[in-house]
Amino acid sequence: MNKYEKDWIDITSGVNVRKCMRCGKCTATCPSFDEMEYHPHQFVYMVEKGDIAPLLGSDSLYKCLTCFACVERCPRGVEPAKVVEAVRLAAVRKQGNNHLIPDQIPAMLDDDMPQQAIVTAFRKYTK
Amino acid sequence: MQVNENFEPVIVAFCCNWCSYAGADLSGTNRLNYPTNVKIIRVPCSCRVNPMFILRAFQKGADGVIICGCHPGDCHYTSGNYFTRRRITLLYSMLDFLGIERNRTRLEWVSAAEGAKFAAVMNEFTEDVRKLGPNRRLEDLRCRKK
Amino acid sequence: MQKIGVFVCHCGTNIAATVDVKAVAEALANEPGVVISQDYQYMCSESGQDLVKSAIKEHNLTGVVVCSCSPRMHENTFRKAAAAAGLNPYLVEIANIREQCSWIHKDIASATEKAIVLGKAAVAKVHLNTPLTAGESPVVKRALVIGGGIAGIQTALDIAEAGFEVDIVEKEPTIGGKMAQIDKTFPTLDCAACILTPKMVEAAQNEKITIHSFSEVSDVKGFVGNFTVTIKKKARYVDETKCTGCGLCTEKCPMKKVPNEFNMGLDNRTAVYIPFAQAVPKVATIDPNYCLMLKNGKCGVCSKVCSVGAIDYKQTDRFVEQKYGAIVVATGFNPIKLDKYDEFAYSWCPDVVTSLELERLMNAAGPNGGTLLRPSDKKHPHTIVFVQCVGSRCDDEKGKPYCSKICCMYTAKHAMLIREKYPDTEVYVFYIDVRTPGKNFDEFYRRAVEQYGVHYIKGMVGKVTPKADGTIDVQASDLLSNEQLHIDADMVVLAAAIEPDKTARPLATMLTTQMDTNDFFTEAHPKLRPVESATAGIFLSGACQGPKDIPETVAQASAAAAKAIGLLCKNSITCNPCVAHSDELMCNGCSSCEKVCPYGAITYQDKEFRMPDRTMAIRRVASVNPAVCQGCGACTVACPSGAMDLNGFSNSQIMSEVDAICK
Amino acid sequence: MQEEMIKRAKELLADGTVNRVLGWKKGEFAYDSTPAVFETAEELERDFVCDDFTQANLSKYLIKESRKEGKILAFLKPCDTYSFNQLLNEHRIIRENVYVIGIPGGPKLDVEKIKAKGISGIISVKNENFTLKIETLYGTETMPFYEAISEKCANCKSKKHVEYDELIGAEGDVLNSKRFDMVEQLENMTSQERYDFWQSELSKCIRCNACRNVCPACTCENCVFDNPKSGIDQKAAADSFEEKMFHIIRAFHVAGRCTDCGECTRVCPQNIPLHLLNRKFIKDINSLYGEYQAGADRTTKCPLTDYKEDDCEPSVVHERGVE
Repeated sequence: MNKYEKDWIDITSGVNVRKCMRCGKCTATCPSFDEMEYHPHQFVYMVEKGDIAPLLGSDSLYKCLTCFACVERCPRGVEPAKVVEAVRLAAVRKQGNNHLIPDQIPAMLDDDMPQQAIVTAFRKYTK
Repeated sequence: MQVNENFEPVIVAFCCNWCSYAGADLSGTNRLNYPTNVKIIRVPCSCRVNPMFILRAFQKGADGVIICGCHPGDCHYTSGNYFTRRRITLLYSMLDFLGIERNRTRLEWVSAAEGAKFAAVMNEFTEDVRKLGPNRRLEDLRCRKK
Repeated sequence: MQKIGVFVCHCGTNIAATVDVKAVAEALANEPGVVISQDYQYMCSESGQDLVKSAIKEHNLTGVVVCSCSPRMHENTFRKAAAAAGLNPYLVEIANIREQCSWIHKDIASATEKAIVLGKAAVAKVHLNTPLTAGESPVVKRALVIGGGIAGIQTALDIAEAGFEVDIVEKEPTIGGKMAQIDKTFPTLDCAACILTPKMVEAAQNEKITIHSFSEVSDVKGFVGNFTVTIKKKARYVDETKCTGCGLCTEKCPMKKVPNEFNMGLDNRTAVYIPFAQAVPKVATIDPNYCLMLKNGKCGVCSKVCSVGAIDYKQTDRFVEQKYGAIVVATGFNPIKLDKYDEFAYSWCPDVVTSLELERLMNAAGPNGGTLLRPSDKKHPHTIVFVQCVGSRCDDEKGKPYCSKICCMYTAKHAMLIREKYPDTEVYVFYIDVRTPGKNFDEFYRRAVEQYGVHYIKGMVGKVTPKADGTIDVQASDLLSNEQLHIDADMVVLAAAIEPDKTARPLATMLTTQMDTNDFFTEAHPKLRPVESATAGIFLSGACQGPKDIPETVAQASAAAAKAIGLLCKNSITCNPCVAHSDELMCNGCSSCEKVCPYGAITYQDKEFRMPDRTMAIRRVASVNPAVCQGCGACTVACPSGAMDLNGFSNSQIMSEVDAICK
Repeated sequence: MQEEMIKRAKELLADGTVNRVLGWKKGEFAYDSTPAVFETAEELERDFVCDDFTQANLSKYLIKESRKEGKILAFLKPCDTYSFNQLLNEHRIIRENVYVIGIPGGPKLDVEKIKAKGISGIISVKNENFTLKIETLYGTETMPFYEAISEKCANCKSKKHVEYDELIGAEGDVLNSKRFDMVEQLENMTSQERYDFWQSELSKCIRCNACRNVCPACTCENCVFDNPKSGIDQKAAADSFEEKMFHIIRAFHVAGRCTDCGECTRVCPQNIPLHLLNRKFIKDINSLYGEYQAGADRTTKCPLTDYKEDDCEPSVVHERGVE
């Protein structure tokens, strides 16, 4: 396990993952659940264990809408969305540039995509 | 600074009756050694220790002053050591502000079961003060021993 | 002129092997005021004590220093010996030359030197010792129990059983508390009313017990053994002595749309009401917020139908003053408000209920007569979802940081009762952990799963959405199978966290007892004194001290009663004489000392003084109640003028020790 | 301003609201206005003054004055109202017997700073467009107004009145002062440098007790230093230990109660920066136990008679800054 990577995520997210009591309310509340391979509670748990590599390679990073429902509802104030965001940033930095360029996005749009997701995508995928 | 090997510091320890004094007794019962330099004064609670007493000790020739009380939350009088902690933190900070060596003062939480900790703390503190040498910055010259 | 005797103990070889006791005795003989300095094999033995006693008599000693083992060991022995010889016991000081000298040092020369210094410090201190007398204060043989729930009732019954008068103060019109609202009790599933109501009746009939229902404590003065309490008896507009509890007024009252608090607002009551059939005292109460007569002066039906003339619209709050020796706090708990948990739709969906509401829905005396029906359309629910830990185990901003302790068990109980009565109903319980420490508790929970087929799912509900067709979409996680579930439920039951009653905080201020940040009363010691508060004479019973189930509450209630009885049995209390006292001439009346006193031992009064300029002035000065003060000394340092000092550990005594050590 | 104050004071005397007025009167020199009690309109007309030199904090006088017969009118500057409030918190002033009129604060002038420019024989000082016109026995001198501002006004913490019955002039705000800069500078020195600094400052002390007598927090009926029973009584400092002892104990006794009014430094004839000791305590309290301003309100608990279960340990003292 990469200690440096875990520390980096702890610092960038500003989240103390050890506060998690494993209730799963974040996952229960997540609107993107079906899209995700790893769910919010898994992000928190895997970061706590330092098991970050699978997360970095997963598509789940980009499925999070950053709607903050999990942050709002977590009884322990763990803020899972911030953990996801930090892992995503770690992945982006690893690649050395943006994961996606804005021009690519219109082609990916479809009618079912929530408005929020589009805004989030613009916010996330460009610097 | 030159360390005087023959320097024997005078150390005053204020111990609360319920935890630290009992902890000191326990280190005796367990025959755990600490230097004779340490002389203990029994007070009902660490919150009984008035800053006047600490200054008085330095005035009369003490080289180090240590206060020992129950661990926070365990005070026999429920809240005494919380007051101690604030008062003594501020006092020590003030002494430091006036340029008094910070290692001459110390506050430790020692429970009635921590005989070993009491001895270890006293050993360590005595050595710290020994390294500093005699108290010159907060002494009363009229009280200096020959 | 001081005449001090010094007695150096060998303790066999315990001291004598590393400390030259003869040298110590000789050195201390030269200290000022010392008239006799002796050493002896075993000072604590009979003959050793005789040595001290005879020296006191022979030399007319004014102070005694014993250089021996720790004062924690034999201080009392030597104090008694001194007292037997006619010397005030507080004129004895111990120099600890065993635990803190001979046992820790090996070098005889330096150990002896240290022993002499310790002896000198004790001699210096004893010069300034003053004779102290342990005061006594009488004990009023009557107890007050605040709160008439199961905790208060049990405590009161136990104290009354021991033969002491007890008053119960209950803020509601009836005693019984939360337990009266509960349907069945875990883990035996017996009916709460069947076991509680006989106790309520017993309390009412016990001639030692006085029940002040619909009353509150409005003021507490005094201290252990001698509290003076003012009880506010709220106006109930019905003469308690005349009302027979026939209930005719409640039938005839035209104002029938008052939310019924006993049924958690799930149905209505009248403006004049008796909370429930088995209420004690069974006396009607008029709710002034709804009564048409009290609001508009037009009605008076109850007064007309009452055959005994008990209705009195002119009644006002009355205040009763009573003296007590002991006070037991049993203010209990309440479920928290759930307004801020939007995700559970509690505020706007009637079919999302709390567990206490479910108790009423299932109770035979409840709004539906014991048939479980949805509040919204009175239909039978086929799928019920239970959500655990709502507001418990949360971050401070999100709820309560503690585990409410009772929810796991009552939820298992509810699930089991529902499955037993309505086998066609599916029950889902979403849990984070199932906590069942208690006798027969885990067996009970396993029975719910294994015999009754309750679906326990490890996970949490994220969102509850009432749908147009009347069902409720429950979106939740199943952590073990890593799934997100959607359940179409008919009812959702929330296990709301419990919190101390709102009246507890102002009460704690009146009683000068301590509370934690969650407003639970703090016990004097978490392990060894769990039913006493740090303030002498105040005891804790039931959930006001922390979340508790019924068996635990009753156990603690009896324990609190035992402690209270122990106090009431005494005719007087001996006080520790090493207490603080204030020099009124120096006191500024600034209240610093009062703020740090954990016992509320310090009070202020305005006194007239002759000032240095020969004028008379009224000044605010502190005085310490020696019966309440425990002698910690926090006030002595808080006092800027040095007016506050501590007997037995005075400023000058401690400084004389400092001087002797540093010399 | 002065005229308005005299007018209002006369009204309140005339309608019987108060029977005395606490303010300042002209001294022998233009710059030594001193606190005074006025009983008649004539006295007010003749002696009452409020100008650039009326610095003295009047709140402490109210301890005695509020215990006398009848109500007294007191003119309090913003900083004085903090002391007033703190004394109310300590039950030292009887509020009903005081009628407080809040008046705008400084900046007030420190005559020592004018004298330091080599200006002597001062007859009058006038502020004309932030230039001081100083008439002296030897002619007229000028200097910038801001160079003569007293220490306590230069680091003013608040221009807001926290307690009053009525106001004259506009109400101000709590300011963002740089009052802790000097404390921080000292903290960043080495232990030896700090020791040398204080050794040279405190050795100037002549134990005149002016700091104690003017301090609105030092209001003890009987000061420990005057009380033989306290064990630390002393009349004059016999050696450097006693100099330090006096000032440490004094600072400790007012810790958590000191409103930082700056009177101690203002009155010190030896110009010892005594306020730094108090500010050190205030700074520590703010950083360790949360922002606290003594006298700011009537409800917040004094940090030394309060605690939190998770307060820092005294080891923070040993771990921070420079040894």
